Amino acid sequence: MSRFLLHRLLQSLVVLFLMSFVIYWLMGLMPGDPIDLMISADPKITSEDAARLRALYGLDKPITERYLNWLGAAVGGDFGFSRLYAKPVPEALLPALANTVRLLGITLFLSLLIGLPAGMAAAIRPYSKTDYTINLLAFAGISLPAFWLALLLIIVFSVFLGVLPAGGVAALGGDGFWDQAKYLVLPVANLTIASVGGHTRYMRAAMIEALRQDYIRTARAKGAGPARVVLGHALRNALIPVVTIVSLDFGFLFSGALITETVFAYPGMGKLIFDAIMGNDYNLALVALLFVTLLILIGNLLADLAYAWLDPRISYR
Amino acid sequence: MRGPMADTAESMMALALKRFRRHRLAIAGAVVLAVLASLAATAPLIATILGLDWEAVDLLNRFAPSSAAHPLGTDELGRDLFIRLLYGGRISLLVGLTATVVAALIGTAIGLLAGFYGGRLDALLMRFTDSVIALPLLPLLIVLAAVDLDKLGLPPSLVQSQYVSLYRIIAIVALVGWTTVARLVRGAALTIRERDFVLSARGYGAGGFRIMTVHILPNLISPVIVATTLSVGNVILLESVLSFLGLGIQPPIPSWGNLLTNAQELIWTAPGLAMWPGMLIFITVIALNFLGDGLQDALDPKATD
Amino acid sequence: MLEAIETSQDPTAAALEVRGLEVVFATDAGPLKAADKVSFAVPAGRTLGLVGESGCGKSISALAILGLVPPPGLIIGGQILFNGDDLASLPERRMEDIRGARVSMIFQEPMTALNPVFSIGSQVAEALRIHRRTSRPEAWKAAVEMLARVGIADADARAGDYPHQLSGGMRQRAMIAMALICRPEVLIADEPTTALDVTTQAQILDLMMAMQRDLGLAILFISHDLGVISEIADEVAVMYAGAIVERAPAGELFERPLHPYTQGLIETLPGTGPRLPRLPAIAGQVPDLGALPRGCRFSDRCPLADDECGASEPTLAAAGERRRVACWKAAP
Amino acid sequence: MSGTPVLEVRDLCKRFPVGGKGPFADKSWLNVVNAVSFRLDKGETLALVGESGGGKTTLARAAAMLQPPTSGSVRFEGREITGLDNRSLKPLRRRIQMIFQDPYGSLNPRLPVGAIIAEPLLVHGLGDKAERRQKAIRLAEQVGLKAGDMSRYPHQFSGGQRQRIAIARAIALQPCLIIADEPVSALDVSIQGQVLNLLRDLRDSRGLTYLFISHDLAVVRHFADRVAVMYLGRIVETAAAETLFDAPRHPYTRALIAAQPVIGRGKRMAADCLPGDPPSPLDPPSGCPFHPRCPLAEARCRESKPELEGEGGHRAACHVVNGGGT
Repeated sequence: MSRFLLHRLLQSLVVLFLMSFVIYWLMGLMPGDPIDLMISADPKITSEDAARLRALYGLDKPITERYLNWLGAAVGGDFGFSRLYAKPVPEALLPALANTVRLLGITLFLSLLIGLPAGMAAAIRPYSKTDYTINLLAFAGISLPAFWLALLLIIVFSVFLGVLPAGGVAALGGDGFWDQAKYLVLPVANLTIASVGGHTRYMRAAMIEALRQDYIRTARAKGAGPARVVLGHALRNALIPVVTIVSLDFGFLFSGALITETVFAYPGMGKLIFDAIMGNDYNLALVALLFVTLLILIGNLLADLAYAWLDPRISYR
Repeated sequence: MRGPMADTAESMMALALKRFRRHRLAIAGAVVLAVLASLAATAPLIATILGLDWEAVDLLNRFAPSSAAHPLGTDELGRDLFIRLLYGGRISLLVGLTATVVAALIGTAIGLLAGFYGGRLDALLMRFTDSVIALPLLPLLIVLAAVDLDKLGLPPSLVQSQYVSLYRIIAIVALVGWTTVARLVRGAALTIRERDFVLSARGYGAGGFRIMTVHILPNLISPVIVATTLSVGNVILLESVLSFLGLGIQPPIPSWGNLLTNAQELIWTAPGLAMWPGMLIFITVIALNFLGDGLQDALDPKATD
Repeated sequence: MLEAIETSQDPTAAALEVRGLEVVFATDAGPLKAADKVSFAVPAGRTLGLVGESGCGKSISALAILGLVPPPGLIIGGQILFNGDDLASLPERRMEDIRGARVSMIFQEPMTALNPVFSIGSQVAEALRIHRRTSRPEAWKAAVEMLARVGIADADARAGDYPHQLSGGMRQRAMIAMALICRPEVLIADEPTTALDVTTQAQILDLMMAMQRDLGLAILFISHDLGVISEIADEVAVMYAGAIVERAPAGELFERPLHPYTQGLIETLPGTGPRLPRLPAIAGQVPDLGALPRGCRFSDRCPLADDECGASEPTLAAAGERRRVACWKAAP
Repeated sequence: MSGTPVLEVRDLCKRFPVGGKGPFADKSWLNVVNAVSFRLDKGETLALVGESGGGKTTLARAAAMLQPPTSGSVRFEGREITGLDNRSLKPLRRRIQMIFQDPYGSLNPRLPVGAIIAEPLLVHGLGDKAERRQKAIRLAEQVGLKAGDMSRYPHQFSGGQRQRIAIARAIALQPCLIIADEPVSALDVSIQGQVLNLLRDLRDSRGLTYLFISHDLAVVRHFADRVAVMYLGRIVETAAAETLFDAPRHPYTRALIAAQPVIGRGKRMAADCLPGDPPSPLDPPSGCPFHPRCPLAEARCRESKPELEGEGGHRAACHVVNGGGT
């Protein structure tokens, strides 16, 4: 088991390393560089000044060298300074991270809480009315553009009904649970609707597959009733592929979070990355992107462990 | 027990068609898509007939309600919404289809090579695919969409072209969208290459290329078709979200996504503007999903009847 | 917790009797009769061998007994008499009480028939937990005992193993332990040794015979392998294309088969006699249930067939004291 | 021993790596075929028998150059073929063909029967399209199919007919050696005889040599000239078919024959069947690999591996039956 973990950790590190280089390189291709920005901010800077500044910041060096310098600093704990927030990058990042973890955590919990039983209910009688209805709703959820849904939610609950805020989070010291929670209701609802359809469909497919296996017939031949057959014999087998797909979906979930956060002006990692890219804050964007990648990789790793726990045939020696 | 079709002269296609026809939602999806596609294709013709122009600004007639002259009303610049939606549909469908087909081709090639040759090549390609899957897709697309094409050294004629945003979005979606098909094809190829008919083809001396194209590819084409159909919907969603965020198709070219950008800004003054573009995206994507689901049932060899 | 019980019953009294069973599959091409008026009886302590080729309806008939015919299959006629009840018309809840407790079943492929994510001990114990509401530790203890009894060495430790950790023979032993732990009266074995090697097959056949002696089991043994049937069955029923074409005590059937199909089957097998340059083969293909010939269902492949055979279908009629055959041409 | 054997295998070994993936996983080796030697003369049928895991299929595939052996030599018509690359193998492949067990898996479901039979001709560039078509029809008729079947697809045929299609494809290139891996065991009982007869007719009319793999001793007894019994990757006994069945020497062969169910022998009497399961090839027993299950095992069986010995073409690998000093 520990060997497998070691192997996967190493693999994740390689991914992270390659990712950091690619993003660093892409950031270099963004319109404008820091010096251009300074020039536009201060017209007194001459072209000689600019060249000197470029040399000072190392911007005249080849990309690999600049990357290695950055990497060295990052490994040493120096992630640079965020222009947009006028703070060191980690300080800008951490509050956003907390907000996103809260949003995604609640969403994932709700989505699985609704999606897995719904998928199971659909799978028990495929092509029945229940299945048909659940399927229809699941497809609607998958097909709804998340940003449009967000607009609709705002129109209904903020513009017309005026019961929920259209965006933001509670001001610091906003008193009481509801003050905090009401800013979460619409984003969580939006993201949950966007992801629950997928979870329902995965569960339905995995459950149908599990229910047509030979061991189900064995369980019935043993005298097991429908509840025991479904919950005792099929469910655990069905969860094995579902765990994998759900974990592969973490990246997708985060993409949904970016949209939701942007539309609802919810200050999480997604909005932060979007703002950082749009605002030419490349230090922040780079680190934030890597951080999100790291989170997804950790999620995948946890799923691998869950997989091994569910399926005795897998032994990560 | 022996199936009922074991000795009848029904071909596999006919059987698949029969199963597909039973799938009413898939039929509905196909019909809706056909209608949308023909409306989009004939948009210029419809514009001429109705005497409308997708670019014509009419500042005296902003936020007009639906009328005989403007079936769905006008936007904040007094442009006709209906005809802009049709033109937007052309773009969205075109991007969705092209990007998906390119992505499917890349994915099939990668998956086929990995699955057929196996070993180190497989390990390398699949680690690469897994890594791409693990990436946070949308933020990365935003980075790619924000890249300054001048710095990539592309010819200025291309960079300054009106349609560069179109090419760019097709390219970047294809660049990240191939992974599903690649994994699918690789998995199927791994299984098929162990089948006895492939072994027997190697036994009579068929080469790698022939085995891949004649013996493996035709046997995994159905899941690829299904996955591709389903992913057209995803690509349309991606395009619209990028356009919505201002990074995809650039105005004045309309797309369903960037039509919604304006709508968001005007959400307090004209909430109705958000209705139609989103509705069209939704209908298109759900139709594609139904179609894909129907195809899956029809083409699935494990289907119960 | 299982001890031998004396088999004092009258050997002719059936533990299980199937009368005129009809199972139909609704397909696009119309209804297919997978079992056409199938009748047989299995006395306690005896083995009935049901033999036939793939798709002849033998497995479907067996599944019908336990009410496990997969959709779109449906029992449309006949009776399944067990202990005074007609299983064909029993509600599902009461069938659940019978399955695994009084009538058990084992299957061909023990790898797929066992749930991969549970230990074999817990799968064996489960039957007790369902039917006897035994406590978990007690059920486990009984399961270990049962596993030891079916010949799994070191059962205490192996009970914690998962199916993939066992050999094919061990898995089939675990299946048998699972089927017998509630001491059923009837065991239905659907090709239980087909997936096994011959030496393992011999072990499993011996085990089944030993368990039959100990528990007084009535066994319905389904196989396509005439050799296996010949070695285990007391009576044999031969199925062809959905119907039983011949029924006889095993010795008589193999010594003097009456139906031309049975004769062909026995002759076409390379035996222990002198080597022949060519095997006497049955012509033609196994028919599709959707496209049976008119009249006798074997008439298109039968060397004896004439116009009469193509005109009307023979029924299973008495041909001697304990024999029945469905053939116009069979000399009694 | 006349002339050059069609196939001569010497000390053939094949092992596969097993264990997890990645640089930190434990790896071990599965020795599936272990120092096997045999020869096969023109027109002869040699059967490989034994239980699953005995290495029959792997041996056949190594002999057919579908999986290169780990070590050892395979000579085809006198020519060493191990180590040849695909290009040099291609002309040889015309002379060796395989037939597989599962007629559902051995035909490409997306090709019509005519194309399946003509494929080998196409791959070797023999004839033009019309000639290949003519040839395919002739081959189909030769195995008992109809010319009208050529445009139908494999799923429209029954198992026996599919096996005929596979046989037609195998003889399309006029091979001299056919390696048949359990060619009748997936077929219905009433169809097995037909296919065995067809294989025998082809042997007589075309002078084919067969390497015939089967677990069914009755079929082997009927069909083979010589038999080699495999256990755990080794040949433990080889003899002319009649000799082997009439006077088996190796205890494993005897157990195998005793375990084979026989029609009309009456209800089986309890148990003198072989105890235990075949051991894992990952962790084979010391000495004679059969000793843990062997009724005759002695102390020396645990310690040293017996050699395949004997006279008159009847050889067995067993310390006890081969006698010799204790």
